[in-house]
Amino acid sequence: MLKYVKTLNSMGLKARPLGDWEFEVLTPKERVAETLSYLKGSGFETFIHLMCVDWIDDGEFELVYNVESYGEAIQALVKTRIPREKPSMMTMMNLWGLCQVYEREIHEFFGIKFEGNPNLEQFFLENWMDLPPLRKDFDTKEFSEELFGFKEDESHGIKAPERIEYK
Amino acid sequence: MNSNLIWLVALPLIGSAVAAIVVRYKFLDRLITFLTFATTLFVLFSVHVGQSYSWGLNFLGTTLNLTLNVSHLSIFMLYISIAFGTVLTFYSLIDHSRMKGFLLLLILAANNWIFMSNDMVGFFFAWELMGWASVVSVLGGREREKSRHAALYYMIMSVSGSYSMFFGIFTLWRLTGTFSISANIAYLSSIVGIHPWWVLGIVSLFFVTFMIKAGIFPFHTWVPLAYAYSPDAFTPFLSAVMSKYGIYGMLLFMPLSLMERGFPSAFGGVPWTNYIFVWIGVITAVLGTVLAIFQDDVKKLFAYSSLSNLGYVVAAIALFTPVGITAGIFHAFNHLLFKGTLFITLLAVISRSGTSKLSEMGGLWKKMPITFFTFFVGIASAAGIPPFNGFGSKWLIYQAMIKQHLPFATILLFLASTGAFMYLFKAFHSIFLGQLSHDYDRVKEVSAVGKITEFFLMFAMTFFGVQPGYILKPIGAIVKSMGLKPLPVMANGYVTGMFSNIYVPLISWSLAVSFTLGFILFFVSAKHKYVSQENNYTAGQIPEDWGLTPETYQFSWNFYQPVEKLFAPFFRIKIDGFFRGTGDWTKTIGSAIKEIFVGNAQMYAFFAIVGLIIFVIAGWMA
Amino acid sequence: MELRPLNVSSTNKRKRYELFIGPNHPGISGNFSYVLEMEGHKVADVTPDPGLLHRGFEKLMERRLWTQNLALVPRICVPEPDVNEVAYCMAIEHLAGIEVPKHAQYIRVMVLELARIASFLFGFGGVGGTTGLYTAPNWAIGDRDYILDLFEWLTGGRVYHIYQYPGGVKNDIPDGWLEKLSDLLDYLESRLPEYDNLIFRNPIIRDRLKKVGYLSAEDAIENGITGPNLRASGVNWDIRKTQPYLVYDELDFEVPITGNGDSYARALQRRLELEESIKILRQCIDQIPDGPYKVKIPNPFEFRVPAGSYYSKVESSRGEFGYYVVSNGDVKPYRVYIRGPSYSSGLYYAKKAMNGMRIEDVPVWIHMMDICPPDFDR
Amino acid sequence: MSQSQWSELVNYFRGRSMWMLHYCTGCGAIELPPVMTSRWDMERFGIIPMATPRQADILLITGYLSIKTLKRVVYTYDQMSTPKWVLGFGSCTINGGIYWDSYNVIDRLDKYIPVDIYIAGCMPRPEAIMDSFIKLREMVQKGEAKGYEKYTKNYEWYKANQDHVFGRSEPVLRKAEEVTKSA
Amino acid sequence: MTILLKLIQGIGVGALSIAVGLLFIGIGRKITARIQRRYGPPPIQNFFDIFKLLSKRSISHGFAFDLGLIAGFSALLAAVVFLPMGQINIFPHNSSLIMIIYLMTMAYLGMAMGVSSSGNPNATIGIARALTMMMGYEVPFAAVIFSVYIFSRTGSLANIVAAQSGGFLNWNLVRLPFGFVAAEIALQGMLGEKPFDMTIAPSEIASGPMVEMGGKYLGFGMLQHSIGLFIETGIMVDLFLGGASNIWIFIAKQFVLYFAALMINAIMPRFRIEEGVSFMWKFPLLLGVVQALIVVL
Repeated sequence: MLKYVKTLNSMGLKARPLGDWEFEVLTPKERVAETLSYLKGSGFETFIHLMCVDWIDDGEFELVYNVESYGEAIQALVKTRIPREKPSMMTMMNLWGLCQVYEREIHEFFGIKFEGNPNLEQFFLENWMDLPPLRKDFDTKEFSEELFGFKEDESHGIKAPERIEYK
Repeated sequence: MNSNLIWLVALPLIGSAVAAIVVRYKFLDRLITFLTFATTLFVLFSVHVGQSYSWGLNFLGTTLNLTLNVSHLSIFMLYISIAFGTVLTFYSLIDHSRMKGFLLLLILAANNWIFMSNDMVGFFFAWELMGWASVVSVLGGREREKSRHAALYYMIMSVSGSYSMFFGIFTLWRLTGTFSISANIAYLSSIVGIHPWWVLGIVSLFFVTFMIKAGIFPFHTWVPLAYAYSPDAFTPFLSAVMSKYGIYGMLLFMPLSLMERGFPSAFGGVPWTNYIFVWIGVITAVLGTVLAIFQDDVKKLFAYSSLSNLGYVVAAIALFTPVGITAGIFHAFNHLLFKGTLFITLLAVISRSGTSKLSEMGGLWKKMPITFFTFFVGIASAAGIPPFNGFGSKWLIYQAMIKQHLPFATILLFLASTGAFMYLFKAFHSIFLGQLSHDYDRVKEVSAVGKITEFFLMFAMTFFGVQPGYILKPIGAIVKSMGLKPLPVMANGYVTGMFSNIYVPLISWSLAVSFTLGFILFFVSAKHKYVSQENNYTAGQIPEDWGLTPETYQFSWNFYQPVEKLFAPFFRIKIDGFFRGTGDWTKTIGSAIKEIFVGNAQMYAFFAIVGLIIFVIAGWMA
Repeated sequence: MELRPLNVSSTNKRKRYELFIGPNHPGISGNFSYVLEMEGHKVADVTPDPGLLHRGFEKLMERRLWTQNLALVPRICVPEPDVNEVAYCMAIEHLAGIEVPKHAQYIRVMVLELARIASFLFGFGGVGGTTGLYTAPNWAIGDRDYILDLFEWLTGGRVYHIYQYPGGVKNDIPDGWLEKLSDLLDYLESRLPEYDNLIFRNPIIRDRLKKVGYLSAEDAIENGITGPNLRASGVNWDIRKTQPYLVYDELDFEVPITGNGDSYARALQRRLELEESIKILRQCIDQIPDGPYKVKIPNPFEFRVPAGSYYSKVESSRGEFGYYVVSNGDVKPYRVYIRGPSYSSGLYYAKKAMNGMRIEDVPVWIHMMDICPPDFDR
Repeated sequence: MSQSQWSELVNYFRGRSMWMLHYCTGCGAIELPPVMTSRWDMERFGIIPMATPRQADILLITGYLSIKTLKRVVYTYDQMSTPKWVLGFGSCTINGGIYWDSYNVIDRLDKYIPVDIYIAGCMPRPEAIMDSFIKLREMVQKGEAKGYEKYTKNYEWYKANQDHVFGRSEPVLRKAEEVTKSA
Repeated sequence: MTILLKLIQGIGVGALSIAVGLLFIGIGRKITARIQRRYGPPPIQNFFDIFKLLSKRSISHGFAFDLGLIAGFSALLAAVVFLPMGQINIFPHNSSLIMIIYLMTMAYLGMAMGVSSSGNPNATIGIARALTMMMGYEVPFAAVIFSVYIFSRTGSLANIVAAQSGGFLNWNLVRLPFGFVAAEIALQGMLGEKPFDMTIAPSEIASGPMVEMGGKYLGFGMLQHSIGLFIETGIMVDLFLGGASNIWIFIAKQFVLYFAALMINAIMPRFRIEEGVSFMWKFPLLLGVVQALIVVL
């Protein structure tokens, strides 16, 4: 594992081990494809997942590509940050076809556009018109109350339960 | 006194001439055709068995006696063919396909002549007339290019059949010096004990012709093409009536029982020549069924179905036992009735939907309910379901086969029969059931004329199913005239075969009672409400979300895909080898004589020359 | 060789129709839907329609305390909920630097392996249900219930246990539980030959399952297939062996590799792994050390996990179950991402695999791939 | 036989033969296999799973309903023929349960379709499910389970609630402009 | 008077066949449940089901849908009166086996017409499979029938029964053992039991033909199934088990056959359709052909 960390560092990327069998690589947006294709070329053939973190205070989205090498039993988390305003990213479908689905999901839940991905239609949700739900500024409780809200209603007579909000 | 026989031939010829003059006025053409058919039928009522008429013809110094003779078989065939023709022409009064009435009348003239002729010259001439008229009729199909190809192929087959028959006639004439059919058959049966192979050879020449006309394996290849691409209004006649000429010819030679005396028996007391012929019938039946199962063009599907049914007929008559002959002729009649009906309803369906592809139709029953029920009765008959007419003959055929202890042939026929169920239901489902496409929103039921015809045909199929005695009686006379003992049949349909008895009306009564009970139970049960076809089980998904239309919720393409694998060897031989081979062969020949074909006179000249060469060779050999 | 009937013309307008497998369909595993575009009896195109079970777990977890989420996570994969709890706790423990006592680790292994057996028995039911051998699910699910009884004794819940806790487990093994477990393992072992006779030696099952949905090793790696399905394709990869967590490195077990890559291999793979799980459980019963079953963690309202991120994963009965946990040092997780093993196979690979498949093989494929919709719907 | 006696007889048979729809809407479905199979065997009571809504009498809502599923459940419920009954499984159908604040899970089932019996718990144990079947049978035999009649009577109210959830045409929260901005 | 008597007899036989068929299925459910280690429903559960179905409201897709299902039920009702069962033999001179088989075929055609007029592809696939399977099992069954015909020199069931009178050794089961095995396998296909139940494979095509059937339509389907069960096992009893001297023995013999089918049903998964057909055309057909050869030679 250390050898990959070293190589990636020498490529000018920030890499460090996270645990016994995983390490992270921080790359700028432009170098993600390069990093991933390097990793794929050196045995990281399985694409595990692509996920997104909404760092709302920094005004950035963090994309995490997780790839795994079965040969050496190590896992690499390639992380990149993109600005939160009009977020867009290039697709990695040419490396792993699997990315198509993950990118579609992230587009749905975070509103990030993936250039080159042919199908970014709604996938898990239906008829969704609000903010992408997994963004930090989307308030699910408010949404739920607005849409499904317990208006106490006499015909049924069931009172809404007390709700406790933890700080 | 016997001039009515002449009128049977002359009337259609006159009608044909008149129709040819007014061929531009479609309705007039159709009307004259119908009237001629009706008049001919009327004339036929005055004809009775035993009438004959002959006149001498001086030809190249020799006198040719042209003889017309009415036998039991003739009159039966005449009745069923002319009656069906009348119904068909009545139905097609309002039809819009490119069928020409005068051609149909020419065929009618030939038809009557063939069934009555007792001399080979007349027979041959009528045969040729029928052949050429039908070839030209096939030309008028919906798809011009394809129907031209089909007509060409049919013509080649038909002409080769004619040569074969011509060769046979010539040989017989050289041997006996007479053209009389009865005299020649008597001669043949007198020498069959001495020269069995000779007789077999001569008879084979005739049988090739008949097999081609009836579309029996291995001469079945023209059938699907000609049926599928002929004018929709002509196909019913082609399938119902014209395929029976071959059967008639075979029956003509069957009474010889020449094989029985000349050749040893195979299994079950059947002479081995007949045994082979039984198997040819069985193969035809199975082949037709298997190929029909996988068709997407509905006319082709029913063309193969005709093939299969004629296979049944041939297998039955080849047994040459009373049950066999009865069953064979009965099935020929039933086939005429139900296949004619099916093609007539197809005529309605195709002219309204504009396609003959099964996968493009569907759900038409709501638009054409009467046609739907006619078709339903038709396929029920074709599948041999009591109380409709196909049941009796199929049942008799099984009896006949088992009686001769031919279990394997019977098993294969049974396979063909269950296979028939498959393709019949496929056609039924794909045309009438399933989802109704929005393309057919404007489709209307047939006109009043059509409705009358359809009701009549439904009635006929049910009537002859419930009361088969009315048709088994004349068949009994035919069987008797062939020198066999007819089956004990009562007019009300009590049939006794060797193996089991059957009282057909009883089945109908039982069905009537049980249907009444079924309806009572249905209506005393809780209420139902009618919903549209869009409201359908879609596993919980909402159809609109997925853009579901009737077209994309209708399954009729590759209906029997899984069993294709089972019949793969069958296809590999039949399709890849023989069929494609013949297809290519036709194409090459076709392109070669396309020019000749365009100019009719040249074509005749060409074939006349070829014929002459064969004539000379034949004469030299004899 | 593709056999074509006589008169197939390419101009045919209407060859295709739609068929819906799910959500309300006996052939689908859970609330999920494949919309098949069919040509005859064959599938020409597939559109998966997920999200019917989408509950927004990842959003909800951001709103709850670290330990409150323990009630939420098991609901992500219903047939085998414990992997969620363990993976989630492992991520927290790694970030917070908590060392779990050996005793607790053994308990975790036992829970995991029991859950795995339960899940495999459920899978036998899948084999039977899709092929019409209804005796198999009746037997297998009946036997699975004995395991659920043990779970109930141990954790208080039949299906959702909510038993793991950062730093250990919620309570210790009750007296007599291990003996009962040992009896159960004997019973299960005695049942295995009957399952073999009923399912795996059945010639029709073999015909139905063999050559259905063949998946080569390369394709499996490329398409992110994990777990028993990957091993059924011949790749020797089991997280318990290659990247051992808990105490798997102290236990002696084999990882069977069937390697034919078809549905039968996948079924057989599960059957063989079931035996290994029984072996692991036996060793756990023998080797389990005494000691505390948990280390104390602070009051949940004050429990703050240091900032950082970690991807923890567990080998579930379907494959790699991963939790990517991001903390910003608060009492609540900043972001939790759940990687379900069915994601790649159910949503992406299905499109490739089902192409050209016959309709009767579709449910077989779905159940042999063990596609569990809640784990990708989340 | 008088009208009421007849309907009593009918109700008796209906109670003895209730077919459920094979539709796993949520995680409660995991307890259905044990109920169906050898340990609890609901076929004892004449309850068997059926494949399509046309054939079924009972619709089991096995747990939470996402918006997407609700739409399909309503469609399925409409396809079922009367008499039909709905069983709500678990706390999720009662008040949203553990998903009370989720953006995609409805909070109360009986706003959208009538529920004849709720089963409490998360998830309800098989015994509870069996008990609910017996309760339902008793209700049916007494002629008390009339949820479907309530539905037809108050169809407008139900329809409005349903459309409010899955027929919406504009964003629920007033942040729509941000959606357009970010897209 | 005779007609009225026959009519009453016929209706009685129809009711009997329904009752026996439903009871068989009910007992079958119980037995299957026991094999599956379950308690199982009461044996009369099917009567509850039928009653409920007939009293439940339903939807229809038009008149063809109604007619098809009525035809499916009624044609079998019409066929059952021709079946000789013990001393009950309403039309002793009219029991041609082929006629009964073709009458049953009408029921299948009616059923097929009804369900495919609903326009659901699941139903249509089911029908396509049913017809294909029919081709599969009818061929070996035909082989057996024709062997029996030739062997007994009669095609009437009543006469076939009469030919077997005089003790166990005269039964066709003993005399035509290969034929019996072939017919037994074909019977499994006819009854639609596993491994030949691909027509209604629920997990593949959501119960196939029954997809759109609810309420009384499903009730008619069940009635049809129960009469069909009665006729098919009855034909087998007449063909091979020497008929019976009275109706109770007849029913007992039928149940023995149904029980064997159930046992196979409980431990077998279903074939793919073409595998089912090719199985039918291999083993049973071979046996049937061997039997026919033995009989003919």
